[in-house]
Formats: sequence, C-alpha cells, structure tokens
Amino acid sequence: MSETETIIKEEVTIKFAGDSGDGMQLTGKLFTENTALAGNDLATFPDFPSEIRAPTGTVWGVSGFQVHFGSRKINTPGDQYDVLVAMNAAAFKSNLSMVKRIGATIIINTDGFDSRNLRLAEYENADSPFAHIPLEGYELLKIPVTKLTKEALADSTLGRKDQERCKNMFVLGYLLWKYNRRLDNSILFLEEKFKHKPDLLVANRKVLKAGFYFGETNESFTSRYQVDEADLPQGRYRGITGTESLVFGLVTASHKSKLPLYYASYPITPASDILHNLVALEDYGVKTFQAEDEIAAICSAIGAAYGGSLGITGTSGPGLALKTEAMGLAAMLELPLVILNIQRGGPSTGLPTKTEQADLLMALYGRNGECPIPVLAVPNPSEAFYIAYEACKIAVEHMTPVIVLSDGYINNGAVPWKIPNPDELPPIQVKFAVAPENGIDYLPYKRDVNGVRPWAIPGTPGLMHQIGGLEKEDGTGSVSYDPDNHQLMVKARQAKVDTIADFVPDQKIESGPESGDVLVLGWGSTHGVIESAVQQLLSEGHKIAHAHLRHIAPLPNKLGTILNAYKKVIIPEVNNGQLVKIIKDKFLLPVIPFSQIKGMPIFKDELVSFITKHLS
Amino acid sequence: MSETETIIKEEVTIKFAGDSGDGMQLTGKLFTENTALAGNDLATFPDFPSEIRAPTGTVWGVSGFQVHFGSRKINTPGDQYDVLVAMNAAAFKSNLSMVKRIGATIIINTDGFDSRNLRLAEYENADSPFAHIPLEGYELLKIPVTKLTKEALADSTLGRKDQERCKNMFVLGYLLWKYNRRLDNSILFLEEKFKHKPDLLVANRKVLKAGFYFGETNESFTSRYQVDEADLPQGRYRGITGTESLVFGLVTASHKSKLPLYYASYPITPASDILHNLVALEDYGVKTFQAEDEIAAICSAIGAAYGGSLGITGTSGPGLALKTEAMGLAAMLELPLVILNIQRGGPSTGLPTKTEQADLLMALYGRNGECPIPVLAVPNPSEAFYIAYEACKIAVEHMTPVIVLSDGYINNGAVPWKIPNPDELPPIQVKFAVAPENGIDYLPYKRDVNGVRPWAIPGTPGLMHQIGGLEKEDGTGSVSYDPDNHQLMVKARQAKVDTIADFVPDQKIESGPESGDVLVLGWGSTHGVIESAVQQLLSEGHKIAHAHLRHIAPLPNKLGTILNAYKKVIIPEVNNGQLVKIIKDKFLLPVIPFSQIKGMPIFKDELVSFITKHLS
Amino acid sequence: MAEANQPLEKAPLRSKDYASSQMVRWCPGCGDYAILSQFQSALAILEIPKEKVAIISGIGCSSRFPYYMNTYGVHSIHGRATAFATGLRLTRPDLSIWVVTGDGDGLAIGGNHMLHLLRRNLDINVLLFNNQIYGLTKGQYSPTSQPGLKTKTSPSGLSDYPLNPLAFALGAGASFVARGIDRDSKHLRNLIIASHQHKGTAFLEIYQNCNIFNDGAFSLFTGKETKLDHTILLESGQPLIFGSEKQYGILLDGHLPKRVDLNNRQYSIDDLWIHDEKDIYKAQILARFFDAPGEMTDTSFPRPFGIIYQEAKPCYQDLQEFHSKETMESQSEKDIQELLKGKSSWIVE
Amino acid sequence: MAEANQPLEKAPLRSKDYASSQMVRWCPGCGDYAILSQFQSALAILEIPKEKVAIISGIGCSSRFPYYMNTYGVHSIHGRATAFATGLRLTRPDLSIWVVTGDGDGLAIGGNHMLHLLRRNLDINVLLFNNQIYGLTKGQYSPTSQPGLKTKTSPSGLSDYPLNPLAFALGAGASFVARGIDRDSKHLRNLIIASHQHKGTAFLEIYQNCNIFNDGAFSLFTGKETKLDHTILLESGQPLIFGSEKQYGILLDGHLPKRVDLNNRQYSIDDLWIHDEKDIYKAQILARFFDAPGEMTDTSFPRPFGIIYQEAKPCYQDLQEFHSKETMESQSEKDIQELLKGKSSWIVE
Ligand SMILES: Cc1ncc(C[n+]2csc(CCOP(=O)(O)OP(=O)(O)O)c2C)c(N)n1
Ligand SMILES: Cc1ncc(C[n+]2csc(CCOP(=O)(O)OP(=O)(O)O)c2C)c(N)n1
Ligand code: SF4
Ligand code: SF4
Ligand SMILES: [Mg+2]
Ligand SMILES: [Mg+2]
Repeated sequence: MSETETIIKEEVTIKFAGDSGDGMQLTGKLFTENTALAGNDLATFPDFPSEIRAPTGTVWGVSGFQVHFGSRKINTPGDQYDVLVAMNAAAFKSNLSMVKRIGATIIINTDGFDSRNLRLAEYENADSPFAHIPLEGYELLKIPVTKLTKEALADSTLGRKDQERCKNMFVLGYLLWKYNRRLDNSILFLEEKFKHKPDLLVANRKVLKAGFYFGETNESFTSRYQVDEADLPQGRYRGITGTESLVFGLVTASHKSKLPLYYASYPITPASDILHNLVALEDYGVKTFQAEDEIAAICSAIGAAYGGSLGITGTSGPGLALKTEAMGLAAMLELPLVILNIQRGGPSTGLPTKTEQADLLMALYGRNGECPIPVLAVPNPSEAFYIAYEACKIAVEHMTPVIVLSDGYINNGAVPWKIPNPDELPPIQVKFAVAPENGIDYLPYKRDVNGVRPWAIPGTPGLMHQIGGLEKEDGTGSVSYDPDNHQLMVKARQAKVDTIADFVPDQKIESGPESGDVLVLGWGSTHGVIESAVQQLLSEGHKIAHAHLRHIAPLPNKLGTILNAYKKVIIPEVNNGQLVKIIKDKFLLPVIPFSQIKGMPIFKDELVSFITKHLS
Repeated sequence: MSETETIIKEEVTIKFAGDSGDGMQLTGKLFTENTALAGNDLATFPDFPSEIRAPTGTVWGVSGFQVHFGSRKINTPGDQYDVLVAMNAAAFKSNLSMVKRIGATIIINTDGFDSRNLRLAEYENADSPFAHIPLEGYELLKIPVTKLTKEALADSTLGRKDQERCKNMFVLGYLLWKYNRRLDNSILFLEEKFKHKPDLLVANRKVLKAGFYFGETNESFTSRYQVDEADLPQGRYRGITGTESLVFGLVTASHKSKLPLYYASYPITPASDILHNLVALEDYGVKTFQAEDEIAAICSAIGAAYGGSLGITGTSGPGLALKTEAMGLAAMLELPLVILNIQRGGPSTGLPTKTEQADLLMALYGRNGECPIPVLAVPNPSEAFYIAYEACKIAVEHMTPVIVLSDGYINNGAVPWKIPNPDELPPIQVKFAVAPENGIDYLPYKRDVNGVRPWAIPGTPGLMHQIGGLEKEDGTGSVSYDPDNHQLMVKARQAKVDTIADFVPDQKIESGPESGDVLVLGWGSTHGVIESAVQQLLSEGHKIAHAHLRHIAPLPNKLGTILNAYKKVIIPEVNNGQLVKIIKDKFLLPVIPFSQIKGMPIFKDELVSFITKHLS
Repeated sequence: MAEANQPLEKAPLRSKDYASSQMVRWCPGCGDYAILSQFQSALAILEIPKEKVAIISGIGCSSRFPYYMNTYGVHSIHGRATAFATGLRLTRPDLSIWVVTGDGDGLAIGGNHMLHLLRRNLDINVLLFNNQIYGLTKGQYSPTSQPGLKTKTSPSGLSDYPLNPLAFALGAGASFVARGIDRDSKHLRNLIIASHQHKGTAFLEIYQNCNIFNDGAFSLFTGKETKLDHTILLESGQPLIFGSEKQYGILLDGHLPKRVDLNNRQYSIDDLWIHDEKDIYKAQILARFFDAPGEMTDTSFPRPFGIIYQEAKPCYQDLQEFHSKETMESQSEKDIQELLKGKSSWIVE
Repeated sequence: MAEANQPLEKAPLRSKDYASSQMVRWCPGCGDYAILSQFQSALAILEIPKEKVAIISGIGCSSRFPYYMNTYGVHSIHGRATAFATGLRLTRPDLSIWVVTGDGDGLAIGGNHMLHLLRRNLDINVLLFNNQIYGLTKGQYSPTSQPGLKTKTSPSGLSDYPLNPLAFALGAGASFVARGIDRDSKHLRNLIIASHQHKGTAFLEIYQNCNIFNDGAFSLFTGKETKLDHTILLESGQPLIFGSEKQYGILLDGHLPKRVDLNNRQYSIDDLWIHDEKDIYKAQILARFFDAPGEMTDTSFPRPFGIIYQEAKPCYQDLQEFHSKETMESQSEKDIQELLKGKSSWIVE
C-alpha cells in the first residue's frame, strides 16, 4: 500500500457522467447511500437525457448524477463540480464547463475516448479532446476503466457485454477509496440486488473491490480525501427525493384527516413521478386515476372532493394551463382541492426536462374572472412533505382549491431527511355538514366566521342541494344574477383566501440579522442557493439576511415589516422576475430582481457576486 | 290638440322594458334610429334575459333596451333612467332601482299590472306595486297600452294575439311624440319590414300613429321634450354595435393586408355574435370555422396562420382559460394570431350575460412559462374597429399572437359611428419569406432589427423548416436545450413584445390639463363613464384629467411621465383592482383603486362622488 | 328482533318528491320538461332515496336539469360532467350517479371524456339530450345538426356531416346503448329505468325538441302521420316490424339489412330479424339506420328506438382493486410511520 | 411551344431527398424508424414536391417525426395536431397535409379533435403510431394498452379496457380506415400511398413496436411462428384466407363471422367472405376482430391489416363554399367601403 496523504474537506461535489447505459444513476445512488451513512449532510440531483435512448456515445445520450456532501449544512446539489467522473468523451464534453476552475479532479475512462467516441461526441480533432482545454489547475486521472474491469473479470464466465456493464462498480470502488469510505454497505446492497443472479453478484463485487484496491495500490495517485460527519439534528434519517417527500405529505394528510386520498393525473414530465409513486400506495387507501387528459384529471378530482375525498391533481406547466377553467369551477364550488404543479422550462412545451420557476404568475392569476386561490411553494425536497401536508390542511379547513408549486429540480433532487412523526403534525379538522335538526333549510353557502362554507357530501340525508359554476346567492347557493350579491360574493371569496394568512405562520427570517443592508427574498427551489450565498456573505461579515416565502397567496403576515427593515431587497428567481411583480405591487418597494433563466438552478457564485455588488 | 309645454333637454336616458315577447328590442332600435336621424349623439345597450325564454310575466323574462341621447357628446348608454317604459309588473320591478330619483318619467302599461302579472312578478301585495315606493318626484303615466292598441285595431281582421303584439308600436308612437320627433322614417321601416305581410303593416302603422296621436290629444300630459342636434364631427354616420365594429376592423385588416381572414371559434356568450357576423361575410374572403371546442378553435387558427392566413380566434372568459396552452404555442412559434376575448362576469361560468373586466390578469399572465403577449383593450363600440385593425397589424408585423380585450357591454352596445375610409388607415406590411438566392440555409428564427422572425409559409420552395413548441435555437429554430440559448430566447421574446411600444402611439390624455390634482386612468369599457365623470368635474373647475389605456402590454411610452404629473391617480375598474396591480408594479405609484363588480358598467354618480372625495 | 328494531317504514317517495322547489326555467314547450318528469317518475319507481342520487351536468339548457331535482346536483362546466362524475364514481360506490348532457356539451366540447367514460365502463348513467342544436347559446349548429339546417352559424344551410351518437358510442366500446325520445314518455321512462339497472356506463340518447331554435327536428318520428312509418321500437326477442299497419319489416339478407313490405307476401314475419340486444354485429347495423350508406334518403330505414345494445361486462370499479373509505380507515398510524421510514434509514445521534 | 418553354425536367426526388439533416433520435430499434423510411419512400413514389408537404404532429416519440423530414413540419402541442391541421387544410387546399400522432396523443388527450376531424372528413392523412404505451413520458399505459400490461402506472397489471381505434374511427364516420404495421414495410408503404390517394380524412393506424417500454406488444403479428396464424392481409375482392398454410378462412354465417378450417373440407374458398372495402357492415365486423364479443381469446380471429373501409364521400372543403386566396384578392376596395357603410347611414354636416 502506497503512502497517501489524506486531505480534510468541508464539502465536495461529485458528478458521475456517462452514457445512458453506463449505470451512472446507480453509481451515484450507492455513493450517496454510503455518504449518508458516513454522517455527511448531502443533496443530489440526477440529470437525465431528454431523449429516451439517444444513440450511444452522443452528447444527447449523456446521463449524470450529481452529489454534494459535506461536514456542514448542505443546501443544494452544488453548482460546480470538485470531481467529474466522465465515462466517455460525450460525458466529458457536456460537463466540462461545470467543473471548478481550480483544484478539481477529473477522472476519465480512457476507454471511452477512442476515435469512435470522439467522433460521436463531435470533437473536431478526433484525437485529443484535451487539446482544447487548459488542464492546468485540474487533477486529471486517466484510468482505462473498461480494460481494468475486464481484467478483474478475466476468469469470469460472464459474456463481454455483461462484463463491461460492471465498469460502474470500478468507479464506485475507486471513489469510495478516494473518500476514505468502507466498502461493506455497498457490498450488502449488491448482495441484495443480485440475490437471484449469483454470477452477476460475484462479478460486480469483484470489480467494486478492484476499483477500491486500484486506489490503494496505484502509486501514481497520492491524495485521499476525508469529509467529516456533519452536525445534523438528532433523529432517524432516510434519503428522500422531492417527489417522495411531496407524496408522503399528501398520504399523511389523508391519514390524519381520515379522508381517502384521490389523485388524478395525466402523465407529464416531471410531474409523472408523483403518480408513479402514489400508484404503489393503494394499500394506504390511495386511489389513483390516470385520466385521458389534464382537464379530465382535475374535473374528476373535483368530483371526488365533492364526494368527500381529499381530491388532488398534479401536473406541470402545459398541463396547468389546461386546468385553468376547472380551477375556476373548484373556486366557485368552494370545494377542497390540491393542485400540484411541478414547474419545468417554458413557455409552451419548452424544456420539459429542465427546471424553471416561471409558472408563478399563472398560478396566481391565470383564471377568468376574479378567482383567488391560495398558492404555496416548496423550497426543497425535505420540506415538500410539510408543504403538501399544509396545502391539504388549508384546502379542507378553508374549503378552497390550493396550488402547490414545486419544480423539476426539487422533485428530482434527493437529500437526507429527518423522518417526521405524524403525531406531531397539527391536526386537520374535517367537518362534514349534517342536516339541521330544527328542520330549517340547509344553506350550502352560509359562511362561518372565517368565511368558510360547509362541506355537505352526497349521501347525507336532508342536505340535498344543487350547486354550479354560475354566480351563487350568498347563503342559499342558488343561482343569482343580482348585482350587489355578485360584488358581495367576489369580495367574500377574496376575503376567505386572505383570511388564511392568519392561520399560517408569520413570515420569518431564515438566517441573518433582523435588519440590515440587504434582504434576499426567495420562493421555491432557490432556497438552497440563497441560503448558501447568504451564509457565505454573513461569514464575510455582511449585514445580509434571507427570507423565503412558503406562501405566496395570501402573502404571510409580517412580510411588510421584514421587507422594510433592510436597505435593499434582492429577489433571485429562475424566471424573468415574477415574484418581483407581486412584491412591488403589494409593497411599492423598489426591489432588485436577479434572474437567471437557463433551465437549471441559479449558480451560487453568480448570486454572491451580484449581491456583493449591491452591498457596496 | 292640447297645449303642451316643450322643455329643452341636453341629454336623456330611456329604458324600454317588457316581457321577452313584448318587442322592446325593436321599439328601442326604431327609437334609436329616429334619434340618430334627429342628429343627436347617442349610445344604446340591450339587456337580454339570461334565460332563453323564461315564463311570461316573470322577472327572469324581462328584456330591456336602453338608449341615451343628447345634444352633447354621449359617452355611455347612461346609468340612470330619465324615462322608464314598463310593459308589465316584472319589468317595473326589475328596473325601478335604476330610475333617477328626481324628475324621472315612468310610463306603465296598466294592462301589464293585473293580478296575474303582479303575482308572477312576485309582488307580495298583489294589488299595488306602487304601495312600496315613494312616487313623489316621479312623473307616473299610467296608460292602458294593450287596451288602446286593441281599440285602435277594432276593425282589424288580425287575431287577438297578433293585435296585442302591436302594442310596442303604440309606445314608440307615444315616445316619438313626447320627444318631438317625426313619424315618417319609422313608417318607412315598417313598410320595409312588413313588405310581404300587408295586414301586419296596416295594423302596426295604425297603432304607431295611435300612440303618437294619443300624446297629442290626451290633455293630461302636458310636457313634451326636445333634444337638439349634437355637434358631431362632419361625415357619414351609421349605427354600429361593438361586435360589428370589431368585425369590420378585422375584415378591413384582411383587405388591407391582402391576407385571407380565418376566424375559428366555439360559441360562447357574449363572443358568439362575432362568429354570427363573420359567417355572413364569406363573400369578403372570410373563412369561418365553428370548432368542436375552444382549444380546437385556437389551434386551427394557428394552423391557418402557419399557412399564411390572418388567423383569428374569439371567445369569452372560460373559453380563454381553455386557450392558454395553445397561446403558448403561438408565442413559441412566433406566428401572427389575434385572440379576441369578450369578457363577462366570472369566475367560472359566473354571469354569462353580464359584463366585467376581470380577465385582464389572465390575458397578461395566464400562461405557463415566460410567455409575453401584447394585450390591447377596446374602449367603446366605435373604437373597436380601430383596435381590431391595430391588433392585426401588430400580429402580422411583429409575428406574435395579440390579445384583444372587449366585454359584453361594449360588444352589445351601439353608437352612431363615423364611417372610416379604409384608405386612410396605416398599411399592414406583410413580408412572406422567400428562399435565399445564394443557397445559404434559411434561418426561420433569424430576427430583424425589431426582433421579428420571418414568416415562411408551406408551399414556398426552398424554405422547408420544422418548428415546434420546444425551445428553439436562436436563428436556426432547431430544438435546443442549451442553457444560455434558453435565456437568450426568453429575453428575445420579451424584447420583441416590448419593442412594440415604439410602434404604437404614445400615451395621451383624453381630456383635462397636462398636470393637476387627479388623473383618472382607465382601460376598456370604463372609457365612457370616466370621460363623463371627468367632464363633469372639469366643468366644476377641478384639475382633473382622463387617460385611457388602449395598450396594456406593452404599456405605451410616456405613460410614466403622465402618471407622475398628477397628485393622485385613480383607477376605476369593473373588477377587484387588476390594472391597479400592473401600474403599481411598473411605476411603484400608490394609485387609488375604485372597483365596482356588479356585472354592469360603473355608475357615473358613484364615480364622481368617489373622485370628489379624493379631490378635497 | 332485528325487524322490531327497524325504523317505521316510510311512505314511498312519489314522483313529485324528487322535484326541487326551484322554478323550472326552460322555454314553454321545450322537450326538456317531459324528460324531467319521466326521470322523476323513474326514480320513484326505482325507489332510490333522494340523498343517494347525484346528478352531474355540464352547461347548456339541458344541463340546468340538476337544479330541478331535489337530489344532490352539480351544474359543472361545459363538457366536463362526465369527468366530474368519474371522480365521484371512483370514490363513492354507494351513489346513483347520473350525467345529464347535451349534444354540444357531451359530443362537441365533451366528446373525449364521453369516449373514455364509455371505454372504461364506469357505472354511470348518461342522459344525452340531443336537440341537434346549441340551445343555451341561442341557436348555433351542433355536431348532430342535420345537413342543410339553417342556424345562426350556418345561415345558408349546414354543410357538415352529423355525428351518429349511437355509432360513436358503440365504437367507443359502450356496454349499454339506447335511444329514446321526449314525446314517448312511457318508453323513455323504461329506458331510464333500464339505464339505472345496467351495471356499467349506460348511454341513453334522448331526442329532444328545442321548439325555439330547432323546432320539429324530430317531427318525422313524432308526427302522427309519419311516426309509424319512420320509427321502429326495438324489443328483445321480437321481430323488427314497423309501419302504420305493421306492414313493414326488416330482415338480414346475409349480413345486409333489408327493408321489406310484408303485404306483398314475398316475406313473412318469420323471415324477419329478431332483435337481440346482446348481438354487437346487429347493434352495429342498427346504429347505421341513420345514414345507411348506399341509401340516399334517410327514410329508407326507420329510426330505431329502444335498447340497441347491452352487454354485461365488468365495470371499471370491479376491475380496479377498489379501496373504499372503510379500507382506508382500517390503516393504522403505524403503517404510515413505516411508510415514512422506508426500507433503509439511519440514526444520527 | 408550350413544351419548349417548360423548365428542364428535374431529376425525380428520391426517398432520401425527403430526409432532413437532423440526426434521428429515437431509441435504437424503435419501430418509428421503419415507418419514417416507408413514408419517405411513399412520398418519392407519389412524387410530391417537398415544399408541398406539411407534417403536423403533437407530442410524443412519434410526434418527433416532422423534424426528420425535409418538408414543412410543425411539432405542435399534445393532442392538437389534428386541430392545427384543420386550420391549415381549410385555408390551404394546395398542400399535402399529414398528421403524425401516437396512441396517447391522438386517442387520449387528442381524442375529441380526432373524432371531429373524422366526422368532418377533411382531406388530411392521419398516421397514428400505436405502440400501446406512452413512450416519450417513459412508459405509462395508454388508452390502447392491453389488459394486464404492467407499466409505471399499472405496476400490478392494467385493469382498463383498451380502445379499439378502428371501431372508434368507424363510429366517428371515417371515410378511410386502415391498419398497417412497422415490420411489414411494403404493405405499410402501400397503405401510406392509399391514404394520400384518398380524398377525405384517411385514418391509418400503424402498429409500432416500442422496444423500450412495451417491447413485443405485437409479436403475435410479427413473430415468424405466430404471424401467419394471427394476421390476415385484406385485399379488395379477395377471400379472407390466412394461416401458415393458408389453411384458415373466414366466412359470414348470416351476419356472423366464422372462422373455418379449410383442411377439413366442410368449407371451400368459395364459401369465404370476399373483402369489400366499400361495405360498411363488413368493415364494422372486421373492426371487431380485436375484442370479438363472445370469444374469450384474442386469437380466435386473426388481426386484419390493410384497408378496412373506404368510402368516396365529399370532403368538408367540397361541401363548404371554399374561398381561396384568389377569391379574396378579387374583392375590390369598394366592397369593403360598402360593407362599412351598411344599409342605412346618414350624413352629419
Ligand atoms: C368553455 C365554454 N365554452 C362555451 C360555452 C358556451 N356554451 C354553453 S352551453 C353551450 C352549448 C349548448 O348546447 P347543448 O350542449 O347541445 O345543450 P342545449 O342547450 O342544446 O341543451 C355552449 C357552447 C361555455 N359555457 N363554456
Ligand atoms: C398538455 C400535455 N400533457 C402531457 C404532456 C406529456 N406527454 C408528452 S407525450 C405524451 C404521451 C405520449 O404517448 P403517445 O402519444 O402514445 O406517443 P409515443 O411517445 O408513444 O410515440 C405525454 C403524456 C404534454 N407534453 N403536454
Ligand atoms: S332554447 Fe330550446 S332547448 Fe333551450 S330551453 Fe328553450 S326550447 Fe328548450
Ligand atoms: S421510447 Fe419507445 S416509442 Fe419512444 S423512441 Fe424509444 S422505442 Fe421508440
Ligand atoms: Mg343541444
Ligand atoms: Mg404511444
């Protein structure tokens, strides 16, 4: 064993990249699992090709998995890579620009850089992809991974293809060595996975170890890294994606409220995974329905809500556009309904596999007539659970449709998650109407002190009533064309939604002082990058703070006071400045937009330097 | 002939109200035609029942026609009536609240107030509907119209029903007498209408005259009114509804641009009339298509635009909601398309036959992703023509979908209209792309100096290209997932729309001084009522002005300067404050909203008193 | 004992108990009145408790229907009643669910949801009021309007092919397809009852006269003089006979339908086609008695009324593993905690 | 003279001239490749100038099609290609318009526009790539997926009835209904050619293997061993014979189809059903060789390929008074002024 220096690092971002068939997702997941058990905080983000199966070796076909881990709090999957693993030339080409300029490590599988691969990756000079880039500052490790894998399996009975397919384990083994990890839990995983395929198990295990020992024995590589345990709150943890977190929030709401969950959806990227997850939970009383389109999905969810279920529908941008008319119906019927919108790049079909925050204004305003609907936004995968739960609570307790905005970045990203105890969640109060005993007429639109009408479900004797999308008379719910009644009802619907602000937490500061030079105000998936940027600037001594909106309609109480406590307010968004409009309209403050609309999360460095300019 | 005093009036509002079968629409139209020929300025508004044919005698079945005329400029159909003609108890009941408190005349057909009619109108005390109202201050004329009609036709061979149906002519005759008018042109009209039904002609003419002579001979009624000619600009005039005006604007744009007009729509109140009108214009090269739904309508219009036609689609609120996804496609394809939205009361099905301005935010923001689309608003029936024309011009010259907002009030209202000369309209420049001669590749997304891409229609040799709703590469239009390209394109689409501000007139003041205490800023159908209110306040010596937005996206140049020249800005809207949000966001000005959401136009008096409060 | 504990038997509900207190606001003379009344009477015969009935409609004159029923009712949005009802059905197996829709609502804007409802065969009864016009929006042509019809949007006569609702329903895989008409009340009532009794989606097209915008659209089938020669009432197991004097019959010449005159002795009743609701091939032929190809007049074959096709096939709910509210309530809190914990978790201390 | 003035004859276009320069990005092995290549070859045979071809698609793997054709092409939005094409067709009688769609795009979200396109009979050719799955969104079931299929959204096997696309099309009133399959290239090419030649809407369903998410869905119809026993190629005027040794036939027993074994001598070729594309009743029966009622296995009848039905009926454009661009240009400015002036106007001096 050679002498290896061990360098302690606070945080590291690794990107595994290869062809769709190279098994990079699995490599990433196993590395992540190992990382979590090592006690690090972390965040991950997969990066699928937009084609189903693009031709091997092309840039279109590159699949990647990014993991950011550290001994400190990790807020994002990282924007630039400390380590890039490139299994072929196309993976190298499409990821190089994201590698840190200084001190990064690039590990390439030299067997993926033969002339065929270089040509497929459209390298002009098919001989040397490295000719074009200044490699000073990088640690470039060229390893013939495929060859070494095959050598490790010299005596295996596996066919060539199957042998080659083990090469991702070589990479994993090598990286586990490099980050001072133990092999045992990855071996356990392989044993489980290949329980019924002993020859594959043997081969994969062999290659995994070969990668690890390659690190130990190969003299040329001298440094090894160590990332210490993070100081996470005590408790039981698991890994979770944003999608799972959302789904668990809904299912938990269903259980706490004792309302059967009905989820209706039409497949669309990136929302489809919610349906895929919920379909598997029928044992939890979940009923799913794959509708013929988004309109049918939402209408059937309203029908389910009318019948007394927790009606939920989910989609992404173009699908939300189709649901707008029916959202109006839900608002008019004043039935509980949760609408999940997992944003993606727009407009139109746009960039289906890329992330964006550009559906905010549509969520707030995209309906005919005066049609207020509460809008909540998920800040990160962990909190998706709580937002989903709260959305259900608001919907049911305030008899209103509620929109939850998330995005592809949150839903596909994964983090370690402190498993919540459902008993500690606030209860969800459901009050189904019962027939008035004194024989007086039932009034389906008689509001309580919070402006909420009763929920009377079919099947209940004595509560027969007829409702619809036409304007309704206050109290009785009959059709009314009366001018004053209309104004009254428009205001009543608005008031009902506005009142919700009194039932949700007041706006708070995430970090930083209560007043100062700059407040960075965010919503949705910019949470992590803003938090990182603000932490950095705080550590540099700046008077800066971070506030993050979980509720955009109605805006939480105390927001105005907070905004006014800073000299400047900066709003970073992955859109052309949508929250900016809301804040300017509501508070008449000259907030400063920072927008980056590139189908991916905002880069921390760019945000930091933008804020820095405004700090001076 | 009795002595009758003739009182000169500056302006008068008459409301004809009766059962759906009482012929009030015809009475109103004939009176209006007579009024126009008398040289008055005027505006009318019909008020249909929301039921197709509600049971006779009920409040649901009341049909009305309102006409406001004067010797001064008339801006609205009037909010309160100087004269109410009530053919039965239900008509009386449902219109009474709109009659001016002082000095108004109520003409009732006593034959429509028998106990059956009173019961149908749900009068509690079936004997006297007048018991409940203070009739001091009114001039109440009780005329047994039905009886007098029958008497006039004593020797007619017509059946009883047909005889009774002539009673609207009695009212018309009487009112023509009351306003010092001549009978001849109404008689001409009857002669035309009943050309092939001589007995009906004879009867109607007889009753018309009977009504006229009833005024002349009946001693009890002493005052007669005279409204002098208004000082209208010289020229040839005709009567026109907002719908017709819009339609003519579109057809004229088609002719001036030499682009065939393709109009696709799905029936919906109040937009259907546009389709009804255009269907009749096939001889003008107009192609109409009644689609299976609103989505098919807009998509087919985009298809027509792709093929080189002037593609237009029209709808009302709920239909616009359904078109949102396709609007995104049109924006992404950057094809010319005009989308007419005739607003009605919302949300959801709402108040289909009532007016409202609550689709503004949806028009601006109701699409997934960053999807800017120009929005124009029609201020009144006369200008609908010019707005429609301009919308087509912008769509074609800037290769963009354009939304035109009108509403039920404008589309159904009618005014005298100075007939425009198409030669005097600015030309519409259409440039279809032709194949590059030098053999270089055609670039479907190469923008000109104004950010506009070329229009290359199928059938043109050498320009074959493929486009779609996915993000496109700058220039080539190929699918692109490139981060920087996406940001570039988002900004380019926004810039293209913003640039339009330089091609439309700068914002102007409609009336009042260039600076002062209050600016009343409006958009859409509040034009008339704001103008009237401001005129009144100006005449009272206030420093007040009126500005009206015809373009809401992009906002016209110079608007900021104008807004800042007044101490206060008041924005009256028939919604919960939608333009208010836009102006606050854009100019950070604490504008004052005045909103009235009653399914009908704002009342001038209420507006005046609101403004007055802010003037002191 | 069990019997002694039962509540006193309530008086059976009568037709008028199903009527709401709302004033019915269709045009006087509209065919909708007759349908409403047969519907109320059918519910009374079926003895369905009022609170167990949910009527979902879209938008249109016909879709005002729920307001006039003293049951649960939703006047939803245009074309989407079928989708709304789908969610209700999937979560509420206990209710009697009716969709009331029009030719515009159900076949223009709502055609797709109708298609998929029929395909899925959910236990929902669809009453499609076909007046071959858009009534509520005041008289535009609809997808079922007849060629040549002059309407607000076809002022010089319609030049569009009408949809054949029964052929459409069969093509969609419907398990119950029937046609009734407003003017034949008892027959209509029986069809409504049969729709209820059918498990799976029941598609009942009802010809309904709109006396304002399309008066007389079906006069051929209702007029005293024409009716008997132009309609045929289908009855299971009975031969296809029609005509003012039962003088006509229909037989199958191989696979081809043929109209014959029984008077001319060439054919007798025994040669005629016997109606069999369960025969999809026959149903497909009957559905074409509408625009029979090769026949240039629509009078060659009589218009069939009654149950064209009925098939007992499992409905969607039976197929899906159905999770009722009860199932859900039996889930303990422990389950959800297990779910949240997942398969692999670790402890941070 | 006229001839002398004509431009030099251009070399005829070849199949590959219709291919765009874009790299085709379907999964290796996807059935879409074969369809693309037959389409290009059909256009070459038909000699349609590239610029006269417009291909409109929705969203889905199949809907990527236009990018790979060197013609005009629009990759529109999900389910709306038919509607988009409708507007293009109504305004551009000169183009050859093709809609390319999938089972999800054309029959789930786009079912209604498909229905009304077929009803209206506009002259548009629809190629429906049926892979019985949602490919692009990575493997959810579609309205044509087979019962029991395990997909991302039916992990324990699908319990939903599949739509029968041909029965649907016939029910919608389609004038041309055909079925092809990716693996039978020449047959497919001929069907594409026939679609083009048909005036009116041509509905061509193409079975297409999605080797990633639904591999082998049609293996019964393509596998060497099963193919001949499970498929039948329809040819006008020819008897319905199939089987590895042409040993099976189909005949009509009255109006009922019956599968017979020619080897057992009870029946001969002369007894068999002769295919007649113009016979709607036969077409309706053929369309049911899919889920033939009363038959519990789907192998009882072979799956028919070829033109099921074809009817010459006027297409929408012929019916509508069609106003071409020329008509419009012939309108003088005076007309429009007359229009604006209307019937009654007056002068203010
Ligand atoms: C989204 C939407 N589009 C259009 C309308 C207007 N609309 C209401 S009912 C109707 C058609 C009514 O026809 P039908 O369904 O046949 O019912 P009928 O009135 O004839 O009974 C239309 C087009 C609407 N309410 N909503
Ligand atoms: C409005 C909307 N809803 C959903 C989607 C997502 N989506 C894209 S393609 C598709 C289905 C594809 O299936 P199919 O039409 O059969 O095409 P295939 O990929 O199988 O060729 C779906 C659901 C979308 N793009 N737009
Ligand atoms: S318009 Fe026609 S369908 Fe509607 S209520 Fe009147 S008669 Fe009936
Ligand atoms: S996912 Fe299926 S349909 Fe799509 S390209 Fe791949 S193989 Fe073809
Ligand atoms: Mg109808
Ligand atoms: Mg498919």
